[in-house]
Amino acid sequence: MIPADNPWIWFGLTLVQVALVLMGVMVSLAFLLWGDRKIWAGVQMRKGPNVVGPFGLFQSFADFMKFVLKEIVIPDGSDKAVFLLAPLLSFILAFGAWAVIPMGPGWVVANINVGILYLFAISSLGVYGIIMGGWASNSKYPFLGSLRSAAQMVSYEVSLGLIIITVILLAGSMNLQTIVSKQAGGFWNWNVFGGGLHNLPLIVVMVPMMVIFFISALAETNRPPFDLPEAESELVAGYQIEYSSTPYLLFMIGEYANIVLMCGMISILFFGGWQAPYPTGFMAHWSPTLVSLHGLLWFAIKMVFWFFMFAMAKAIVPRYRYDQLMRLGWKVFLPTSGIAVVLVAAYRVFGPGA
Amino acid sequence: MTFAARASQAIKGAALMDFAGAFGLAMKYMLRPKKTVIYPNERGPQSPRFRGEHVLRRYPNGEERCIACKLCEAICPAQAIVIEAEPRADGSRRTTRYDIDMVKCIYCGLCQEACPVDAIVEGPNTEYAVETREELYYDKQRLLDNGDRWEREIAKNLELDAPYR
Amino acid sequence: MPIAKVNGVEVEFEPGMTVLQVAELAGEEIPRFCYHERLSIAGNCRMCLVEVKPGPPKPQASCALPAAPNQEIFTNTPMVKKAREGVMEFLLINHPLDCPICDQGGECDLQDQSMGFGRDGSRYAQNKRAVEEKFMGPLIKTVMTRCIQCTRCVRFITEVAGQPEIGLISRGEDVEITTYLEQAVTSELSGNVIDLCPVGALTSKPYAFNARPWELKKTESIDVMDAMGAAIRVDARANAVLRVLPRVNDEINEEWNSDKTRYACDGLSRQRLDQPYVRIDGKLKPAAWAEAFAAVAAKVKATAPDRVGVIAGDLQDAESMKAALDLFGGLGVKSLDCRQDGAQIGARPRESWLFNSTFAGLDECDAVLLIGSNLRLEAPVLNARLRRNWVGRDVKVGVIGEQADLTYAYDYLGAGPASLASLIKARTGFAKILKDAQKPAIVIGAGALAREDGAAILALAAEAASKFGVVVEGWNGFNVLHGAASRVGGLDLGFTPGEGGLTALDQVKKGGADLLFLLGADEIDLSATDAFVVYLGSHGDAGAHRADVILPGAAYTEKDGIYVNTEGRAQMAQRAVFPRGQAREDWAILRALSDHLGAKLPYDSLAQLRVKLFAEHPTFGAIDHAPGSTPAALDLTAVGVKGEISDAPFASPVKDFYFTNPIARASVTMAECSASVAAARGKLLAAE
Amino acid sequence: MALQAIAFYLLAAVTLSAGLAVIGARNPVHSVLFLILTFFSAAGLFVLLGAEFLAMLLVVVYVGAVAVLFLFVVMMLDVDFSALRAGFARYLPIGLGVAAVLVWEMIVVAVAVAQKGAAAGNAPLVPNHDMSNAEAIGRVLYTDYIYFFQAAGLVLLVAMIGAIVLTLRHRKGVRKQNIADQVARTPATGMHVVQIKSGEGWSE
Repeated sequence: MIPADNPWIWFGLTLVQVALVLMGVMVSLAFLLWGDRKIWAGVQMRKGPNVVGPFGLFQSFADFMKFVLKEIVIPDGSDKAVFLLAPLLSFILAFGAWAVIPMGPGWVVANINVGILYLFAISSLGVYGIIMGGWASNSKYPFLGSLRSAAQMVSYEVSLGLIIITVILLAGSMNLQTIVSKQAGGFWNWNVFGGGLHNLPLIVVMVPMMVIFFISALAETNRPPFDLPEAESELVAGYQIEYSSTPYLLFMIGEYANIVLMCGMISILFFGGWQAPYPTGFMAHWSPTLVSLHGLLWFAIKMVFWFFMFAMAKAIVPRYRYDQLMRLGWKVFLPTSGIAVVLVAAYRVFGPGA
Repeated sequence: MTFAARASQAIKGAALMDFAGAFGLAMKYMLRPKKTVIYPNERGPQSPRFRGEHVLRRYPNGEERCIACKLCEAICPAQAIVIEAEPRADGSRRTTRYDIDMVKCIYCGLCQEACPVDAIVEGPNTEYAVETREELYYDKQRLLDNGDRWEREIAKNLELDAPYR
Repeated sequence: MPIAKVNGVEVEFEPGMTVLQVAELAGEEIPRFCYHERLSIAGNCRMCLVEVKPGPPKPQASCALPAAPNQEIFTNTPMVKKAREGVMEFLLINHPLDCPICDQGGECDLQDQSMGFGRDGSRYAQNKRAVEEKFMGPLIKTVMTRCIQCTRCVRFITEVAGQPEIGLISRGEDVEITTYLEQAVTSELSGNVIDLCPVGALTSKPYAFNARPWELKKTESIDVMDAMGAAIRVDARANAVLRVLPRVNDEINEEWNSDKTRYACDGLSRQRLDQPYVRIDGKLKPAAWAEAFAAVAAKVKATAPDRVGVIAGDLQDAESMKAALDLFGGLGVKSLDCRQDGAQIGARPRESWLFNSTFAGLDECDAVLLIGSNLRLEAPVLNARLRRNWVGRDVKVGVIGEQADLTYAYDYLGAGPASLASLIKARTGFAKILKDAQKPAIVIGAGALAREDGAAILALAAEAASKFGVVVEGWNGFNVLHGAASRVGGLDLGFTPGEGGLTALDQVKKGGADLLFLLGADEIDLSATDAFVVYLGSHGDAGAHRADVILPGAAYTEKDGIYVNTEGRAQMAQRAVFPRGQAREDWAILRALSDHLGAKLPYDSLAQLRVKLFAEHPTFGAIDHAPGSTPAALDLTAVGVKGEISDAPFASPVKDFYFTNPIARASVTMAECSASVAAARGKLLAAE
Repeated sequence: MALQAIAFYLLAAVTLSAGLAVIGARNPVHSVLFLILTFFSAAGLFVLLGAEFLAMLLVVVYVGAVAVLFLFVVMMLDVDFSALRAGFARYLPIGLGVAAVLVWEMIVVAVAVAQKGAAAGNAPLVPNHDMSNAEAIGRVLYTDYIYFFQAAGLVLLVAMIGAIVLTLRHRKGVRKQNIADQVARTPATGMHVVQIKSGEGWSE
């Protein structure tokens, strides 16, 4: 995919790819946001946005205009530079992670060997946007919200990391493209089912790991039921209180980009990424572009499904109390995923597939 | 609490049975038709007794009804009404000032109950949001204009409600 | 005393009382419309029906039925209840029930009593009668359809006011209250019929549709329109006095008020001075208080104290005069005067300027000599009191002065001092009546005193008093009737020229004083003076017109103040509203001015001022006490100064009853009244 | 490669200036933020060297966890700058001394590297280009240095347990929530029906 002969062409092509991914994610974000609101409204027996465009499809664009056109209010006494840097950081990090996400066979901006670590590292940096925003607002509630948020994200990263290790153990690689490739050939090869028929007993471990990963992803992205950083009933809006207009929009887009990223990660790690749930031998004579598009379609379907689950979780589950959240993270998920790592490792070493 | 019960509870919890149940319920309701009224385009039914924005009515010949008896001013629990009166040129008793502070008003409807000539009425209008506070200090002209605008609806509502008064 | 039983409770009563009065003694409320304590009994409304035993087996009108010993009176039997409901229903048959547009609504006897004693509905489906409105002058608005023919107004105007201008004509359903010829009612007491009217038939024209009784803040105060100090209630809404009503005070005004007292209140909101002015280049320019004070202070410092004159006006409260006295007395000013009409009075003893018999005492006297006083114009309520004495006890009245319609018969003895002198010498006629009278009284009006030989006339009157035995043990009938509310207070304070000081009239002469400080003085002719004039007052009247510096003061409804009436009775007026704009209470202005003059007055509050006032002048502390009620010996030889007396006839000081002070002159209603009376007089002349 | 050179100089410049800013910034929170930037650009330098695993670990461990705690502490601190400045002159000689030692050490290492090339060490930095560097590190850590690695892990574990033991205290009389108990409550266990005779009332 990358013509490595001239670095400048390579540089330019990369830029184009980045722009494509950025645009694609942004536009799909707009509709996912609309879908989020529609699902949420549906569960609450409302209609949701239905005015702007057919079925309210363009609601997100209207909101975008509204946010952009509003006045940016910078609180008196705030640390102006950090205050503006925080949402920017949030936004950049959320989109930076997309660099390593494989959208189809060979369709990835940066196919690096430690892609999964990169994702993990980037998502662990997301906490800075929040903590900086909360601190720079020079206000009590944002600060409390940001502290809560930071603690929450750091806590859930631990179990998230351990779950990722189980997947790495199954795939034997930290390259996302490799991880996806290993799950080819039908849904029974997906990691959630142990990554192949010979690993089928691992389904007992991997299905719970998938669930824990999903729940940790909710916590990591500050989604309900773990939206404690912006718990409006306690902290008004958490670290976002003092934000308005475009900076707030950046926070919000970053948050949603992270959510979609998490959807992508679940799909890649457990559900075969862009792999179809059936053997794809019949596509051997298809053109590469068509194959890639086929892969992209399946990837999109899986992400949308997981986004739907995110939205449903937001609609159904009541918010956790902070101590419950910490208890769940440290006392339930961490040991469980730790044991899972041991089990998977043992299986890989001593099991039939070894 | 038996161990078996505890165990089954633990298994149910770990299997996210609650979540699954709620999920099913949510799906069921999500697909049902919605009762939402799309407000500016659709409107719900309104009782003839609805107490909305105030109007001052006129007789069919254009004469204003209000006779400055000040009963509404006296009964107003929020003291939102201010009336000043003096004889008009033809000697009849009329207000020179009839102000309602819509910010104070609690829409209790006592003014229209007190009015002996059905002059002050809380009409069906609810759409009178304004941009400045000053615009909510209604004066007599504003109220009379409201009355002219809403007379048909108000007359109909009064007629509908008349048997129960 | 005989005993009757009211609803089974025994009550002692005086012989001659009616059943209604006995029931009231027992605390039973009897509804009534036509009955009024101070009017004759008519018995035509039938609302006061009660059951009496022994008696006919039917309800009796309690107001007209004399109570008998051992009578049993029932006010709560089913028969009485039914009778009241029936009467109420009849009364309401022709009543329009237009309470929402009726000014009486909220203070209406018919409204209250129909709520209390009436049925809940009417069975009358026929057409109601309607009666044409009658013209009763600029004060009384009539809606005759509402009239229930109680005839209180007719009785009042006939019996109390003595001018039978209202009457009842026709009979049965056609009966109407009317002024016969559609003329304005000319009585100075005509406003009282509005209070008397139990329904909304007669209402106040200037107050028409202005306010509802529940909106008004009621303040009990004292009237300053004449020197009687009538008890009034000031009704104000927001910061405007809307009406003035009489309060019951049997010692002074019973429950009547003159029309001026009642209707001059619209003058309180017109022509007001609401900020200080300083005359610059011949024009009055609005100024800040500090500028005005600076202008006054500069002038005061540049003027020798003996070239400064201070004149107190007719409406001043005692506190402001005390403050002026302290301030200018402290500066060494001698020319202070509260008698801007030039009345030659004020030398001690105090009794020489008081109405010693008291107003209530006038009820007991059997012969009255009026000297230089048109009582009807100077004190209409007092005139009504004398008239009642004339009606009831046939008191003999003699008049020296103007020959005017006083609403009762009198012996006219002459126009001037000569007639008084000859009366003293006479042995027959009115002199004999006076001599023979048990309690004779002499009333000396301002018309006799406000002239250059006033002191001599006072001495002559004192001589007459001693000759006719007016002052004897237990009775002091030597009465001075003042025209100004502030006069007795000023004289009590000693607000008169000191050693070498100039009187008010001398101060305003050309070359009299270089700096004139007018404390609300508007009745004095300022055309001759070339002084620098500082005017402290409430209205833009004569004084303010001529002033070089205007300090806006408070009118009588806008300050707490003590007024001493002509009896010497100190009374406290209450503040009903706040002074207009930047205007302040007079004493406070003087206190502030004293700072600028470097002679700081030793009080910071009205309470402190009053403490000082009461300490230095104990008579002011005796609130509501008239010295004449416990007569002291009066050395009549010390009263007045014997001297040359001119033979000019006594002229009434009241040229126009409706224009005697700045407030009345600012009032539109008073102007209408004046025009109406003038028109009536003109018509009368033409008819004659 | 021009691109790599540009990237290197860029990252190096950012690393150095951010490092300077860490000690130069007046606001301690800014200092920590600059420290994070330093870490981050150092990670970038690692990537340029081909050590992407190390780079990611640097970001995950230092930036993602350690620096967050730093930031926590610094944000919560009520730092009194005048008090901090007061000791500046006193500590300056020691600081200068330490700096001098560091500079000397760096010069020695640089000279050694310059004389003997990058292969001054005993083992090649990246032994085999076919192997990803994660695998390489794994091989080294889990074969040659397994005992050291495990010992280091034990030290960390002991430190962690020690911290817990030092701060742990059991508080008596604290009402604790047992979620399982709460969830296990049924109408049958949660309430009991009492028949109260009229006029008698009931007390527990």
